[in-house]
Amino acid sequence: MTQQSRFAVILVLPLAIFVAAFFLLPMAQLAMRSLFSGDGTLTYAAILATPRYLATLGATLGVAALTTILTLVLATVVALFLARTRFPGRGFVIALLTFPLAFPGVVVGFLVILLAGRQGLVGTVSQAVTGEKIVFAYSAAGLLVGYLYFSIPRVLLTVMAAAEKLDPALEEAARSLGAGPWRVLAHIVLPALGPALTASGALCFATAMGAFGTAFTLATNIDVLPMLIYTEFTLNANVAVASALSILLGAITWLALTIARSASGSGVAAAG
Amino acid sequence: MTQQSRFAVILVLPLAIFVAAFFLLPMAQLAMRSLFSGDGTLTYAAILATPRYLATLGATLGVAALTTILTLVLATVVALFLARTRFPGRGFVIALLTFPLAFPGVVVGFLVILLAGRQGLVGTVSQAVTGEKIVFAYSAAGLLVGYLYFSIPRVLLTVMAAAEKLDPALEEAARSLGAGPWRVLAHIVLPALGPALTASGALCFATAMGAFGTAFTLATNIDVLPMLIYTEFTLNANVAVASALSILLGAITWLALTIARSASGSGVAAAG
Amino acid sequence: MTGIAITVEACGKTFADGTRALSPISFEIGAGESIAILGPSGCGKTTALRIIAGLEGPDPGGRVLFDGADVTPLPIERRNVGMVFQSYALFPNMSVIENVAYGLRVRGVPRQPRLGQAQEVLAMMRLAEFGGRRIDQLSGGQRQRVALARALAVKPRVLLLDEPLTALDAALREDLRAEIDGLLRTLRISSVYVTHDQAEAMVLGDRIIVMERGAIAQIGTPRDIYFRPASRFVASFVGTMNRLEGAIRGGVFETRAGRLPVDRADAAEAVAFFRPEAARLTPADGAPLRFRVARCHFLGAAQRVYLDAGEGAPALIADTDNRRTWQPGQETGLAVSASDLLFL
Amino acid sequence: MTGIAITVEACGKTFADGTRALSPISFEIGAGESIAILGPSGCGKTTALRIIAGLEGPDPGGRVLFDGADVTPLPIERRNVGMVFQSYALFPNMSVIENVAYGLRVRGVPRQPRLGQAQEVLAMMRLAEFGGRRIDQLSGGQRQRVALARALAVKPRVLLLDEPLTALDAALREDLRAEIDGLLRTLRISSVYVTHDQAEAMVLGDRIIVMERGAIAQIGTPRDIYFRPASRFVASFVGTMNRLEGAIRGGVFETRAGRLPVDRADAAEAVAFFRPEAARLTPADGAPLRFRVARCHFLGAAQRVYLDAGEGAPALIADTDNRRTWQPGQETGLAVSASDLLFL
Repeated sequence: MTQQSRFAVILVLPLAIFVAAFFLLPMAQLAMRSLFSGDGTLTYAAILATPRYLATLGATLGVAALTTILTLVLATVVALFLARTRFPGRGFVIALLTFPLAFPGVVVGFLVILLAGRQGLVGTVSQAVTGEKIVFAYSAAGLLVGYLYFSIPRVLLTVMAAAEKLDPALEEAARSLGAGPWRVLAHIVLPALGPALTASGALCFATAMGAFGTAFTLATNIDVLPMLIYTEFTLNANVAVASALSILLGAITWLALTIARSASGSGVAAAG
Repeated sequence: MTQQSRFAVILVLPLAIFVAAFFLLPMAQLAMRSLFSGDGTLTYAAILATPRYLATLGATLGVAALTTILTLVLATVVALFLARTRFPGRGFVIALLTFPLAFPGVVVGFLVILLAGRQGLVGTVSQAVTGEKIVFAYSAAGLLVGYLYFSIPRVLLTVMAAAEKLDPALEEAARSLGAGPWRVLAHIVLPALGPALTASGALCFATAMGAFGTAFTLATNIDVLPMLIYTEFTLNANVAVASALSILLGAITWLALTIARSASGSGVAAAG
Repeated sequence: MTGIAITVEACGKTFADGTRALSPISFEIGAGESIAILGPSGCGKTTALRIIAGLEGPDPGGRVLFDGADVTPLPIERRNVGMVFQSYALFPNMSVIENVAYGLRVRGVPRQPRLGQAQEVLAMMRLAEFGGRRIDQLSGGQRQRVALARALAVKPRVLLLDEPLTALDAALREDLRAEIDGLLRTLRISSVYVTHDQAEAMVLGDRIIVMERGAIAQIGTPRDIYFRPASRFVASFVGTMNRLEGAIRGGVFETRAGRLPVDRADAAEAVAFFRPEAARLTPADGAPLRFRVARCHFLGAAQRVYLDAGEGAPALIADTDNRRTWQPGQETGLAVSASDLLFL
Repeated sequence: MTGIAITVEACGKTFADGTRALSPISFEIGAGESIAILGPSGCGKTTALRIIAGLEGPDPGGRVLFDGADVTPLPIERRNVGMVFQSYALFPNMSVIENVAYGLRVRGVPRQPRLGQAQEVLAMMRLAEFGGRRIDQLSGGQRQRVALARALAVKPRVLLLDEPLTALDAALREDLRAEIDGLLRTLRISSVYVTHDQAEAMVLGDRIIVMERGAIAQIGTPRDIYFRPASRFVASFVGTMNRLEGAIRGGVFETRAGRLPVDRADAAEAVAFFRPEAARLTPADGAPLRFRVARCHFLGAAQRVYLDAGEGAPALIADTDNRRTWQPGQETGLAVSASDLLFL
């Protein structure tokens, strides 16, 4: 054992230095910069006193929460169906449903514009049918659709894997005790999927909180937190506010990831 | 069984319509728009004939590949160390190492600027020590550091989980047959981690290919594919090229994700 | 909780892909009787149980009757059967007592009375103090006892057990086997117990149904099955069986190792089967059959002596008491009573 | 491949957190001897094996000698021992033959000769045609035979087996137990076999070391251990043991159920132990001990009769032949020879 340990220490020593320098120093810097604004007031207090910042925070949390709820509902229904039924072309359907995973946020934003933008599919069809052109790509609805686009496949895969791991005897036992399909779903299946739903839901929330590419591409008329950070830092050179907002966003996401990790016991991450 | 199936069909029918409309139509649209450019030539041929596009593609692939290799090496060493040794504060070290997961790409870009930007830590220290100010945040190196920042924690968690699941008897068996620590590492441990390394490496590559926020924030002097797509679509209104590049990026990422999925057997996704 | 009679009539099962899991089989279970269905994996024993339970429907033409009433079209949730699974199948999101009370909850029994009834059943299974535990705080044996309590709490018409002891280790398996035995004897509930373990089938079945490749090989009491197996399959699947080849001429069974008197007609090729405990080792001189000892395993309570039956033939096994010692290579006589020889 | 003698001298083990896994123990293993270390989980048997292997170092003062040479400071990779694990521990990234040849590869044997030697060992284990298979294409029994082949391919000085059969199911366990027995007898290699299963220890150990809570409870041949257990722990851990309480007065053991003549000094409180196969059931009239039958389990080859020993006392067990039937409630006599009674 001691020999193995010595071996491990030799391997890891250079890493310790790297980690300290590259991982921790910038985070410490970020925390320090976030404390005081240019005019000397506490930045966090300043943020809470500025309606524009608060509105952005609220909008981001709202869109992320709504995305999470809708994703969980839709993905769970589809996942349960796909986990339980075998039909020709099932593999192809799963491949199509999970294909959006391959598109980064920018392309997803682009897809939303193709769907619901000024020359989009929804607009064309709605104009032909009702005479009125429906365009929602640049609104909160567009952002929501974009977030659903990359959230649903992730949650779908997680919940499907969990549903396939469920012991079928659990449902059979409940049925033998007299429970019909809806009761089995409510009392047995959904509670058993609980950890998977919590984990993928929290992950979905964290991803939606941090998504930048989609929002940026849609140039939406609602502002979200990552865009605000970008604007404050790059355009307004307001490092203190950008730092404080980053810490705030990091803390919220970190909380969601912690929930996800403790529910699933495995490694999960925010949006890249 | 038939009763269960009927129940499942009722649940899923509304979903089929949603899926067709919101998932598949925009992707089909994207594929169609990508075929011909405004001047009537095949867009893919046009892309291959344009040096700027090719250079961007090459740079993106290069940065993503380099990120993957460096991440795998660094994360594997740290993961093996953390999986094998128990010391006070181990949990805290893991928490610190995985904290960057909570930051979206924009904040990671911001961290890289704090580290290696014009007023960054590296610059300040290097100026004090050598008289020369080292600034690499806006170069390919800065991008690489940013990508490492969010790649290492992900791979670290995956490899650590895999290393902890390794049967210690495997190593003991190899040692009983006469293998010393380096042979055990090369012949037994690394091959056993193979699927985890492949899966997390492919995922790391896919994430780096699609990362937008970091590159955008760094306003780096090397162009990456998601930024090119954004520029062509939003600023140049070149829908055909943007579509073709999206399909190209999607195909590469999809391939990487497929590798990751078949190696790990679970759900994995690109950058949000 | 007295049981009902169950009739299985021509129940076969062919799956959607055309595989036949079960040829049409028929049998009856008397009210209060314990039936063990015994067979190797893939013999259709679990499919038979699932058809009785209502988890699978039989192929057209098959019927399941509970006390004479046709229940074939009823799904399991309307048959009032108690089921116990190999994997325990306890609901992880409920406490022990909530698991046991779940059947009563589905039946609309209010909270207080249902918890009271569940507590009674737990007490009967000697689990009275475990009601508040989470499932993952229980050992395997305790889990299966909770599963039994849960199945019994709804006063089912029949108790169906699908390899309930297979996931447990040997010592625990024996304890719980005795416990289930006591339970079935006390409650006199009709039960069907599926297993691949002959000791379980022997102890728990009033009668045993031995199955082989989707069909019934034999139905009978444990003694019938052990002493009068209907086929070579039953003979070798239930207990250990020795096999001796030879020919019968004039009331004498002639083998490579010697001659035994038998009461059977002449046959050029005959195969005799006998149990290890029916083989008596005697001095070699003057013995009807003579062998060399291949090896001897001292097992504590008994010894198992392996006799060399010649090139290519499996060793014969004789179980003897634990006192005398046997050396490999030593010559020994072997005697088997004519009544202990089975020609199958 | 003749084995070496192994001496374990005052080897104890205290872990970093202060837990004592092993009190200092000493024993010798003769060249070519098979030793079984038997005990319940947590008794320190695996720790003892790992100290012999070199996977753990003993606490200061402890020494391990191979043929008289001190190997205590050598790590396992320099001790040339063969190890077989409960989990098989086959390398999943190598084929069957590559697994078997791995020890030779580490020793620098060139590819062709090492594959040749590995093939020979595979053939010895009747696995000749499995060399090209992937590990996940093998059954559990085949995997453990490959693990044995891998350990033997390097011609180790001693073979160390850590519960190698525990992960297998009952029937396979018995087959492989016989196979390991044959292998140890043929190769005459020194071996240490750790197990919690007394049947394995009996069959495979020339001598058995019974361990209890980090210490040695008894060392002896299987017959010593079974017939002359050194303590109540050994008596009840190895085989089934009945327990009868009473008092000895004037050469008579007086119990609630009757009186037995014994050859011992008077004692106000005495506990007699006897084996189920030493209990003879006799007609109740005139029998020294009388009981009521609680239940009788027909097990095929034998019957196990449980006798009611009165309120709160565990039932006494008598193993009898499989012919006579016993009814619950029936009265029976019980006879035990004085020589079969153990007072511990």
